[in-house]
Amino acid sequence: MSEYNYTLLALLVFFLPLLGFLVTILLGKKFSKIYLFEVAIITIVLILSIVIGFFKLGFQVDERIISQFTWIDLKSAGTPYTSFIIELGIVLDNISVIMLFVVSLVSTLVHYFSIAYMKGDPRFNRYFAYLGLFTFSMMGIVLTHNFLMMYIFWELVGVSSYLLIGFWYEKDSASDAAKKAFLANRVGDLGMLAGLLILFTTYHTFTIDNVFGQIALGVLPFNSEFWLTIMGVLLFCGAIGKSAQLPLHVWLPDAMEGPTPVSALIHAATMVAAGVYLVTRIFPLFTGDALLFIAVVGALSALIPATIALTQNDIKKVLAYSTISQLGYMIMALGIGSYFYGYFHLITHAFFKAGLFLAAGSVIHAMHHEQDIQNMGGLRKKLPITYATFLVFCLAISGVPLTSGFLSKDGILAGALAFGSLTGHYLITVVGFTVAMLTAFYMFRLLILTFHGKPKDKHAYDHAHESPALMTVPLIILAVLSFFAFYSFNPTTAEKGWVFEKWIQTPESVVPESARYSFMVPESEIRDRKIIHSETYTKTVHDAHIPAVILSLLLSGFGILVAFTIYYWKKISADKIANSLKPLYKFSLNKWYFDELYDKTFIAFTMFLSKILNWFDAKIIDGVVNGAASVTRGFSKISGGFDTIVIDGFVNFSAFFSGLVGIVLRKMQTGKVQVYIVLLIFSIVILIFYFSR
Amino acid sequence: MMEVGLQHFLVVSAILFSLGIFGVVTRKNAVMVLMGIELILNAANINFIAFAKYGNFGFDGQLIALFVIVLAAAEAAIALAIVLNIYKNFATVNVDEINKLKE
Amino acid sequence: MNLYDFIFYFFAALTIVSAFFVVTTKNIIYAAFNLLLTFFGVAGIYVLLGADFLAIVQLIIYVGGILILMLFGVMLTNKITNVQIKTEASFVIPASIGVGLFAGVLIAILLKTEWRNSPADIPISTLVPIGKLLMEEWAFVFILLGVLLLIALIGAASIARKE
Amino acid sequence: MIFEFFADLLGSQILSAIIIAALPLVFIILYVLLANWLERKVSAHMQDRLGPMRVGWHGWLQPIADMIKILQKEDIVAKDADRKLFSAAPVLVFVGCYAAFAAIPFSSAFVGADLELGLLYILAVSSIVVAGILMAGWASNNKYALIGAVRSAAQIISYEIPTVFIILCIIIVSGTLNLTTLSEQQSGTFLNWYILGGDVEGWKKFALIPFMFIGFIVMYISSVAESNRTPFDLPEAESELVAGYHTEYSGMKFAMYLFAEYANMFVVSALVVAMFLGGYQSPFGYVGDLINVPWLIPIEQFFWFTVKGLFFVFVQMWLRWTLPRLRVDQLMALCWKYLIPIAFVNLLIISFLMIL
Repeated sequence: MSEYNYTLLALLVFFLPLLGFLVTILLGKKFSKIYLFEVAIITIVLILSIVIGFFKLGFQVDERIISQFTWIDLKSAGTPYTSFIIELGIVLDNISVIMLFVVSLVSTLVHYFSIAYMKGDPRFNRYFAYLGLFTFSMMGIVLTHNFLMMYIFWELVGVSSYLLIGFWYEKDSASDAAKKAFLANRVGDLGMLAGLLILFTTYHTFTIDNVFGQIALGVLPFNSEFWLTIMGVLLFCGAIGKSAQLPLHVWLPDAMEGPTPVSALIHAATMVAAGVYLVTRIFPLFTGDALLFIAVVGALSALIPATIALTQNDIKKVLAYSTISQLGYMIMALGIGSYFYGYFHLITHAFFKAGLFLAAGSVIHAMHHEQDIQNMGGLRKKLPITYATFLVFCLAISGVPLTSGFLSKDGILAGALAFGSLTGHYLITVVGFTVAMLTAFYMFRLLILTFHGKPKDKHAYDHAHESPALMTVPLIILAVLSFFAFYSFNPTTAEKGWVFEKWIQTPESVVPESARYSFMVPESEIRDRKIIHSETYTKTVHDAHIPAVILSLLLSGFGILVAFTIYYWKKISADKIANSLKPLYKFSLNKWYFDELYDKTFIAFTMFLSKILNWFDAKIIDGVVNGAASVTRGFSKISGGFDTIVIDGFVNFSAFFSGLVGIVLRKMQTGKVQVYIVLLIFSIVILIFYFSR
Repeated sequence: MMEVGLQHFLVVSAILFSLGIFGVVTRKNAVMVLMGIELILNAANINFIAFAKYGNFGFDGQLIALFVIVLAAAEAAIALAIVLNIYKNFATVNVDEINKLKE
Repeated sequence: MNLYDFIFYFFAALTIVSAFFVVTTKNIIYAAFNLLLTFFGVAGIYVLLGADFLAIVQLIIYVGGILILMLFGVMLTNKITNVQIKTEASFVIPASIGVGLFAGVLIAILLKTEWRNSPADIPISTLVPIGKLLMEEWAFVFILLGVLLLIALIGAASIARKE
Repeated sequence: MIFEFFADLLGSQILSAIIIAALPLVFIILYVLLANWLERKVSAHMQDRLGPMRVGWHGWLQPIADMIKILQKEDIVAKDADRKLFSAAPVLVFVGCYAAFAAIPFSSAFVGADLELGLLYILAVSSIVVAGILMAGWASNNKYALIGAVRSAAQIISYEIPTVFIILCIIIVSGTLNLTTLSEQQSGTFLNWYILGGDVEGWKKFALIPFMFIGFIVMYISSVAESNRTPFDLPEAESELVAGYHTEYSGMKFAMYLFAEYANMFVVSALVVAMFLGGYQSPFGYVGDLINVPWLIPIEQFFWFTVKGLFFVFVQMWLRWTLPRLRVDQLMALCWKYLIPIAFVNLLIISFLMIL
């Protein structure tokens, strides 16, 4: 396919969800079935993105297809700079094409799932409209080739997330959670905005490629590598907010107040992955220090939520913390320079985590909106398909061989091991392996408490039944996608798979070599586009692979074993452990007191500030406003008089006139198309004769 | 009589077109109207292909004709479905008797 | 008059005469079968114009698809037992005058205009160039048409379905 | 090839064109006589009967006797039938089948029209048959005939879809629609037949074999359905519809339907043979090559093609006396729920294999 066709298809994929949103939201009140339009649109979008992916990845792997146009050209406005152009455009390269597929697939499955899950909701159509809006904004983030559109769609994603979390706004908890998510994201976005300001004042362009090009030429903000680092970290702040990294992770668990399919789509598979996607997009501009910062943030976000997830009892909360932890993994992988595995984990995680949430949705649906796992148990027999798929997802997220999670997680751990041995930051390695164990433990705790053992709530258990096919089929599709075969022929490593070999290459860093990680500088004699790591690094990663596999298998096996010992065979009492480690247990159960901390510090300060501002508002601003209002009232009286006499008279006359004409013309409208055609033919003939003279 | 060239084909298509319009205008049965439309589309196709050959425009004319055929197929399917539905509701397919909207 | 001309006049006559019957006959079934001849004649004209693939497509889609669909439409909308397939015509006189004038004007214009006339060398089979164009330059239209056809299919099925 | 031969011999292109057009007619007549006799014999032997035994040795002259009888019959047209269409319908049906013979490559020297679009051409002209059948059903003014015709049309159109999918598979593998080229690509031994992966190189050849088999089976099933033979003979199901769309026909018009049906059986078998089983190519090699007599080769090829074609005609007869008739809903379910998805997935897999 030619570039032109790619562009057209990509634009369709981009704007069709917007059309779906507009139609569904505008006609939602009139037609109760209009949501089917949105579902149809999203299915078409999925088909088109498969088409794009097929042609791009099958035939034009090495091309980057960029189509852009100049939106604003400030050179003509007389600014002193030589170039001051803001371009808008889209880019289709391998990572965006794959992401396009992931987003549209998960979105489509969630649409279909929601038809069954949300059945009977009074605002059914509006829900689908919001899903369309979200898909549109996510497509924007994926396809954009510049920071400006990235920021715009970043905010749009935030809005649609806000709308969906607070979808059941009658519940106070839901509307509070929506506000919290919005505000927490604002904090991160503030950092991103600051980063963008630095970037724009330095480079006078938003186009990502141009920025990279200028950095490679040695143009640095304020001429110092330090500010480049700061700029990178500030841009990364956006990712901290959106991907719910520490310390802004507090919004994600609360966001579980939204409908469960929404959690699957937004808060597991796609939107929270936007942060990771941002980091992969702008990976080349991070200096070594910035990357180290990213790695540390990622490692902390992987560890702390994992410890919290150990003790939570709400099925969705556990999954939410697990999501933060896995996102931390990806961020950490990118931070330690393991670019491919960070992105790869994003894909695999998108599928199995979306699956986990949908399966949880299926359980919740079956249990009539009961979310506490202490009241579940024994559901295995009642929900066989949900159980089987849930098991597959658990195996995948724990990194058991033959699953996709194994491939990606192992790559990350091997990278972490290599990173530790090359730079001495062994703490990150240790965190990586610890989290692998914790993950296996809490996922299997969740699985066992939900599906095994004796039912605790007899009544709910008796009424539980397997969900309809609209809900189970998406689960099965996602479960199938959680196996290794879709990513690599070899079940032990992704390195020989097509994804790694052909599709995704680590982009070369553009920052000055002195500012990079030492191992990210290729040897001078072999400067090839494809070789961007030093030889030592490649060798170390290769050597680290086998120990990492063994160690991670041992650790996750241990985690699973412990989970079984405690919750399945009940050899050790969970309460006893909790009692003996009471402070730690309390700490974890209360989520490390993050919310309370923020309450006492930031929120208290903000409340104080707002009280002062309130006083200012009421006394001074209002006085000015009231004065202005009375002036306006006087003026409007005069103009009202003019209106009734002059304007109205004119309007009435024209209405009378058109009525007169209408009475005459109505005689000609017989309502038969054929009469019109005869008239048309006659008039065409007359016109031809008239003009031929 | 001159050798067959572009204008012969154009005249054939013009006549076919006029006949199609005549069919659309005079027939009362909806299926017959549809047939008239098919004649019009065929006339247009002849023009496309004739110009593609005699104007030496490459194969784009043939492709457009191909797309027209595809659209005609879609149109016929939808139109006949509508005709069947009309028949179910009004028990007639005469286009001038279906004038509920007029009232 | 060489063979090419002879074949052209044959197909042109077939097309126009049968099309004339299509629009004038009172019997829908006759009209439909005359339409078959028209399509056949048009396919012949396509072959003469060097568009063999289109001729085949014309046969497959029009004769094998659309015409059969129309026959089904006729047979299903007239109760099978009573052969009441005669239909009346309306506005015959104004329509004949209008269409006659229109055709005259149209033909006059077509004959008077100086068209660009440089006949192309069309290869024996147009299949390969058409296929290449479809997959490269027109790929977008091609995919959209596929989607459109799918939508039309589903739409037709859901319109005609019994509630 | 054969066109040049006759043109040289007679010195006239028009004459030789007419002769070539007539040759398949000769073939059809001989073949129908043989097939008619074969059908009776096969059915008889399958039911442990003897079949016609009186006229000639084992009744081999029976079809000729029948032909003479049928020529003598009165040509009845029912009072309320639509005369014009009633007479035109059998012609249209026969023309559809006969036109298909133009593109069938009997041997490398004997192919009526060596069309680039041969495969599609055969599909296109066989759609004329559908119109003819509908015409017959309508013109008879008989409920049974009309129901039979409508069923037949629906059946033929539905089963055209899997056929087209399988043809697409073959196009993807071979890269041509020309039946002669298709046969030439399968020259050599039977290992080069497309059912065994054709002339594709390397491991793909072996990977293709199962899918080619599936394609072959689907193609054969749908072609049997397209020629309205048992178990898909709903349109002329004797026990339900008397004789379907040709209930009202008699005499020569009936004979034309008979001819058309048998000709159609051979056309679909020939299509399957040309696509999957090497066309006119010999499975082992040619005697002509062995004893160095080049003019023998086309004759051998004609022999092989006829034998393969007749074998599949025989299989159709075999099926007729082995399988019970399907119900209408089963027929449609078989097509839309099984054959089309299978053919489609087959197409996807084959195209994937070919781009790898």
